[in-house]
Amino acid sequence: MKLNNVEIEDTYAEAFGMRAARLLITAADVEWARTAASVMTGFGTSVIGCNCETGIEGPLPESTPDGRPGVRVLLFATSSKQLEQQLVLRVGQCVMTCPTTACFDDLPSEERLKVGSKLRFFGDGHQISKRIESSLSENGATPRRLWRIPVMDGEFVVEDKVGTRKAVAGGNFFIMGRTEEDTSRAARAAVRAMREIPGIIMPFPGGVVRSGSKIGSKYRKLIASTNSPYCPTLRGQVESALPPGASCCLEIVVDGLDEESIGRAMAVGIRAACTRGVVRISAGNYGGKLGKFHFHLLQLLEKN
Amino acid sequence: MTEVFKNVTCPFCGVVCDDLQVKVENGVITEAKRGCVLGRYTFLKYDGDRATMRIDGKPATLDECIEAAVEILDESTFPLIYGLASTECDAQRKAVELADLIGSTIDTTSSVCHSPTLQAIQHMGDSTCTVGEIKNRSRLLIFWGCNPAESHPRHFSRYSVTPVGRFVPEGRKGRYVVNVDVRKTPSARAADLFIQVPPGKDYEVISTLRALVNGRPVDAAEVAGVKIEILRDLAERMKSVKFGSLFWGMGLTMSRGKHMNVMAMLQLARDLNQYTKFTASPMRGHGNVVGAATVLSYTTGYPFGINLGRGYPQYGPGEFTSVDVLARGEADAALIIAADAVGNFPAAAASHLKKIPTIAIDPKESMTTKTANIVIATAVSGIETGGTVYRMDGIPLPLTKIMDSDYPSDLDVLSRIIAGIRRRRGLTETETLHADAENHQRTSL
Amino acid sequence: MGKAPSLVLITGRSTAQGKFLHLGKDSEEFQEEVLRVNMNAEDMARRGLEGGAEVRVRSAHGEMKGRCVQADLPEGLVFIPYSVYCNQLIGGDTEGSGMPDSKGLQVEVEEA
Amino acid sequence: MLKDYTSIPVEADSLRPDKITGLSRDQILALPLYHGNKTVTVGDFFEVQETGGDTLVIEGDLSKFKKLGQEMEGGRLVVRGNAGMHLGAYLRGGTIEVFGDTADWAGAEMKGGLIHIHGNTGHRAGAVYRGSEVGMHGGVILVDGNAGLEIGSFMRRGLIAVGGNAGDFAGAHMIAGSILVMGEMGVRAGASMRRGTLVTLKPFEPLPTFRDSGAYRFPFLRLFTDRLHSRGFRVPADVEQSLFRRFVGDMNEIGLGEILILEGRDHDG
Amino acid sequence: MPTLRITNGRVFDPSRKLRGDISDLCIKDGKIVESLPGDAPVLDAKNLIVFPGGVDIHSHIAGPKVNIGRALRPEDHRHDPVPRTKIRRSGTGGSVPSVFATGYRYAEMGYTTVMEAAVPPIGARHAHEELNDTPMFDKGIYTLMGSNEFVLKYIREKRPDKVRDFVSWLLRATRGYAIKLVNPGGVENWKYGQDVTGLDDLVNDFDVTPRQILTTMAWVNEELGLPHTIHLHCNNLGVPGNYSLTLETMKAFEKQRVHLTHMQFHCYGGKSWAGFSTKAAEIAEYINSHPNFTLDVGQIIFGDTTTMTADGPWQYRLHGLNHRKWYNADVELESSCGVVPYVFKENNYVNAMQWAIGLELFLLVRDPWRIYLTTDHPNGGSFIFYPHIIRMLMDREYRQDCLKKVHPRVLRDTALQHLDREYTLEEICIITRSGPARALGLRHKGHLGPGADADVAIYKEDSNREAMFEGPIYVLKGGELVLKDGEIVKHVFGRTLFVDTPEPAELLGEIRDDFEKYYTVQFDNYSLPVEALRSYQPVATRAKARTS
Repeated sequence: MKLNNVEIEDTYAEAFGMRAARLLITAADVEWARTAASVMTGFGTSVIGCNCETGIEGPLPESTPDGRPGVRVLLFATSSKQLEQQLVLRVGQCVMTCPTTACFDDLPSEERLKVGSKLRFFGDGHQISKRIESSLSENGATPRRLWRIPVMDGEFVVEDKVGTRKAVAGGNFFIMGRTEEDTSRAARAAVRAMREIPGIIMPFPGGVVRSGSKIGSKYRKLIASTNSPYCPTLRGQVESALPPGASCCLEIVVDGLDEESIGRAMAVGIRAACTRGVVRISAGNYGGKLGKFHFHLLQLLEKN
Repeated sequence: MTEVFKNVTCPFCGVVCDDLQVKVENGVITEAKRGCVLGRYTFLKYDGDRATMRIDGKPATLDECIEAAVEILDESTFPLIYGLASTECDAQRKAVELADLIGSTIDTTSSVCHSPTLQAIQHMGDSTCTVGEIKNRSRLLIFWGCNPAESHPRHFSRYSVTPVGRFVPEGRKGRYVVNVDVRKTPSARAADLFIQVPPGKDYEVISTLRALVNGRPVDAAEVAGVKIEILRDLAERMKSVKFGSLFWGMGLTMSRGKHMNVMAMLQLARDLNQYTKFTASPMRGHGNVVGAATVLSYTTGYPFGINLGRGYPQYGPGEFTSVDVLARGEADAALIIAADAVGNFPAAAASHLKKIPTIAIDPKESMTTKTANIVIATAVSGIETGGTVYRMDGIPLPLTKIMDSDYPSDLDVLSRIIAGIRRRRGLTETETLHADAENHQRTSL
Repeated sequence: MGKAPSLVLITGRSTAQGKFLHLGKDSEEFQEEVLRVNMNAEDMARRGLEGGAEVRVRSAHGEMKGRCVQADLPEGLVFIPYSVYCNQLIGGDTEGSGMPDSKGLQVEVEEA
Repeated sequence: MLKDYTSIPVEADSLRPDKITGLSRDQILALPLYHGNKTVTVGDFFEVQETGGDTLVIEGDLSKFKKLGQEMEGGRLVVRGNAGMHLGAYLRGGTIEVFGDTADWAGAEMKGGLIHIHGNTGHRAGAVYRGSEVGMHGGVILVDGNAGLEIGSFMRRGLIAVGGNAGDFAGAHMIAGSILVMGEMGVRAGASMRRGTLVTLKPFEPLPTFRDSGAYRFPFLRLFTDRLHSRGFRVPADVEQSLFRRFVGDMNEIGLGEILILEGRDHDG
Repeated sequence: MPTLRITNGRVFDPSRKLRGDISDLCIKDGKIVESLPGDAPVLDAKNLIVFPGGVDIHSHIAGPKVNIGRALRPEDHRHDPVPRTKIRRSGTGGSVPSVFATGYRYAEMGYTTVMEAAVPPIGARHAHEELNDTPMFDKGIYTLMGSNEFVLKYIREKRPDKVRDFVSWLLRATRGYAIKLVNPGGVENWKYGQDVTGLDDLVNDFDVTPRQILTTMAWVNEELGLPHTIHLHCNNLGVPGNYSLTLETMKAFEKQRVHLTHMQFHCYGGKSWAGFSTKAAEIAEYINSHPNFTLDVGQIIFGDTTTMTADGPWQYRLHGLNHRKWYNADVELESSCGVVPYVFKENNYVNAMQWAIGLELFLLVRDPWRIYLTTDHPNGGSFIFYPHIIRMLMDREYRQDCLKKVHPRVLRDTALQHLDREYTLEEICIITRSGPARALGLRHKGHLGPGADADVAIYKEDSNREAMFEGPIYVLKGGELVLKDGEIVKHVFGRTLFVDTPEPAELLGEIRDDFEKYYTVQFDNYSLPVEALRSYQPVATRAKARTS
């Protein structure tokens, strides 16, 4: 299939299951909220090295629990335990520390992870708990508890427990272009478009990763190594997967709360990426070994 | 003929002096030695203004009165039994039995006296003692919102201010006396320190004092017009005395805050026990109110404000207390015994009593006997009857029958009413001790 | 001079009230005692009242008539011994406590 | 539908939607009511119009009917008229809505559920009964009108919101929980409170055992106000954007409670 | 009075070695008699177990502190109403039932004699007035004396004879049944907020020691020939590590007979709450080898209760632990009183240990004649749980199941899981009636031989012993059928038992002098005339001939 003269390979992206949490960070202004969120999501590109994958969700929330400007952050990890650890660390170090912020749960779920209930001890006994009774919400949701932890600019309000649920990580596609400039431009366009989709993040720098990986390595200790078939400079040394004329490949990785969001995001991203100078769009397919979620590019484009 | 009775217990106030010497000459009480002015009048004038038996204002016999009372009570749906102050404990026990039998509300004069104290104690407990401990040990006496000089005249001399105690051999000189009130009453004269508090501001002052005792920061320079320094000195004095005592009266229970004022007082005394020994005692008042609370508690589990309509006791201060059930127009019959409800209740409550069939059992005429449908004149409890009375600190004392009387006792009257109701319901003494709730329950209206 | 400020009523026991009770509540002595409306001198002067003057005491709940007596009381305070009369001034609402507001009630006193 | 007015109190703890569901008309008519010292039936006082469903609607002046919905665990009770004492006392779940006033002790010692009183309520809504060490354990009481004394005394958890004024000693001896009063509070609010939050939108002078800790914005209030709005309870807009003076206390206790008093709107932030 | 023959029942009468033997009981004029005419009415007790009526040697059911417990805690009985019936008066239950409810609930377990364990002398009139209105059983009061200032003064003067005469007078004045000592000396010190911690600590202002109080009072008790021994609540109740003082206390008595009450609270090891441990084995061993001691256990029951004791300093300490409401009332010249609500929690280590320690005592003290079933009602829990305790004693498997529900470390830290003993029906009969009656010197109680009071409880055999003992089929009080099939069918009031001690004419003047100086009541108004008792029975002393 060709889209805007770009070949879409008939393949699928292979993704895998992870646990996700979604936070809503508010602040006196959007700048502080965004600052807290960016710091919190820093060094959160890949579970391989960062213990979690995290990023700012593109669309800004229409309303926030405390009525102040806010941003959403999604956080993915391989287990609930790891997720909880990362949440406590990152909220504690990056959100609580940032002026004027508050941190709320934004993922309704039965299963909940302790965040405020661990961070509260920072209050040294002066922390205050506030509970929002379930009977106040029409749907009888579980009661909500917040901690008000005294800090030097007032109070840091943080949700006692945040929801978690099964989610999907590792949705992806490759953009192969003629030149570095063409490819980079296309990738940025894709990311820009994808940021309009709720429920997903692209955890890598600017949403884009250039060091895509394959499973395994010649070095026994490494579980992954550079995706050699897509490295242009290895043409001739390894069997290249790059089409003729392509001298640059960039990957966009998408983590999302569910398959649909990832699919939508990928479709939107692929369409936006099909610009001048792009030769082919493909995806990381590991022969079904990596994960149970398969995103067939052609099907995605048909549906979305 | 002259007869002298020794160690006579005075039934008038909560001090319950039991050392009176009463002389009877030719059938007349001529002397009540050692009694205070109130006590002397209690004995010397006991026979004045006696009530007469009557039904709807017309003279009647005791039997007719009992019969009419039985009819009223038996047919009522929400009867009230109120009073029980100026009578002895056996009559009080009978009154509970009657209330149980007819499914009545039963309440005592405490409800317009120290019921806020009882409610406060139910939340906080109390650190208290019998008055002998105060006499023998207490070196700091703080009288708050009470005026013993006029309401409990011998309290100062028998129990608190002046007596020589085992560990206070110096008597008055060994004690420091503080009076806190909205006005300088005669009690202030007995005090080493008088602190004047504006009306309705006691809570603020007590809780500030408590903060000072506990070494908590207080930012204000004065509280309700009282300088913090005065309170700070008092707090220090309280903490450093070996044994101190707090007393309070209607000044706390009747003014804004009511039971909450007393709760603050109880908290203060409790906290002081972290530093020294401190007691807190209500200046409980008229007649045998403490006996009434005692009897009601051991028979029903609650001290006042009880309803037995469902066949078991339910407690309801503000719900089953007399002023409430009357002012809200709920009671449909009333038996007032040993208290003057019409005279002592707010107009709204008193006027409902005039609307419903009311039985007054009292030795003397009162505002209640004036308007009651049935008046049953009885013997004066503690003068014409014996029995038990409870002192303000819960100590029981025997009453002495000094004079014979043509009048039946409260106990007799209540027993006869109970018997009459049983008879009316076809119950006999031998068959059952107590009436069956089901027998008088109508299934529909 | 505008309207005199509201006074605060305290009802309570007095020795004479407790004493003459035994003579009967209709007795002259008792009646005399419980109809005494004890006031501070300044409060009396402000209202143009002299000792012994017939006064009307009013509250939101009712009124009574009595005789004004000068007493050692703080300004703004009125003291009347317990009886059926002062109870006319007190409301029947105990605010769910059982105890009526027998002390600390706002009243007005004026010449009858 | 109430047929007859009575001045004598009726204990109506059998009128609970969760106990009536599934009963036939005759069974409902035969439920006991306690009228003074007489045991009567629902049929003596009420006509039953419709049965079925988990909503019980009672119409009439029920100001002498006590204990309506007491200990209810679920379902919905609607009172169209005034309700007597102890409405929804010990409530565990479900909803009670009163289109009228209620007498004292509404929702006393309740554990969960919601009571919305569209008129005024008497004293001690959500409060403690004498002797108990804990008042309200949880749940929500909304009063559109005024409330009497001692609302939420000894409260440990839950929310009470009053659209009008509240009497003295609101939240006295509070252990924790939240009380929002849109109108004025009587004196001594928060007396002896340990933890918990009292909020008032009108000027208020706390007891001397509270300390001023400055004026701040409290964005968390929005979490309450939002839900109150959606429940049809009126809260002035943008309260959470306004400055509140925070008093902490009661210093006689552990001093972890707070009284937040609206200082005036400040829109430049 | 009616006669009645109970036939075909399996009779338990340990003093006569009847262990479920089928035997007739003949009842006449409220007493068990040898025989009756053949036409006497018959109660067929076929397949039923016939016990003497239960005897509770230590329970707080009447008097000032009990009534404070009622009035102080409406929340405790609000949800436990006791409705009136054709026969019964109404009341309330909870941890401190009202007087009528107390009577009915004891009768509903087959108890017919209950002793109120601690009454300050000045409150004796009050306690007796309550007991007058407590139906269904015979009763008596123990008079508090451990910190009585007359006793302290006469001990300081080294005049045990005066102590003896004073006690004789005081028992008479209060219509008491036994000498009760509560934290001797410590209660006096509490009057200034202090306590004693050892037998040789000095009591403020009187310069006597707890040891002197103990030994003098034990001597007095024997001199007066009282039917019961001194009834001792040791010093340091409830305190970790108190077992050593308990042992020392026992050693202070050479051969004197002593009843040690609620011993569960006195068997604790460790130096603090953190190091809390059981010393039940040590205490049981000492008791096993010293026949002059009897004890009741004071088993705790999990749940909310109201603690009350004359041990004022302990109650203040308890309030410091749980911060619930605290009521204290010091009694002039005599005693003190503290009331504090308390919840014993299964998952609280100390509470669970206390529970286990009580059971250890039951299982380790070998002679059932010397250990009695109590919960120190309501301190350890309500008396209504006696059937539950009986089941734990009789049914090892059930006991182990209960053990599994408590704090897990108790399994490791006590011997309970290894104690296999199961009480027999006879042993239960002993610890709940025959033993306490014997310890009290009540010769007409606790057995079913001729001359005994016809107080009988008849149960239906049930392998669930709790169900069996909480629902007797018949109860007879003084020969009258008062309970049938679990329902009270007759309301009786029972009698008040007191000891008939002589009036010490010689000392009276001296007592009067001091009395009028320091008491606030008149000497002549203090003593309680027997007419104040609804119905009574004096119990004779074995007084030695004395010159005075």
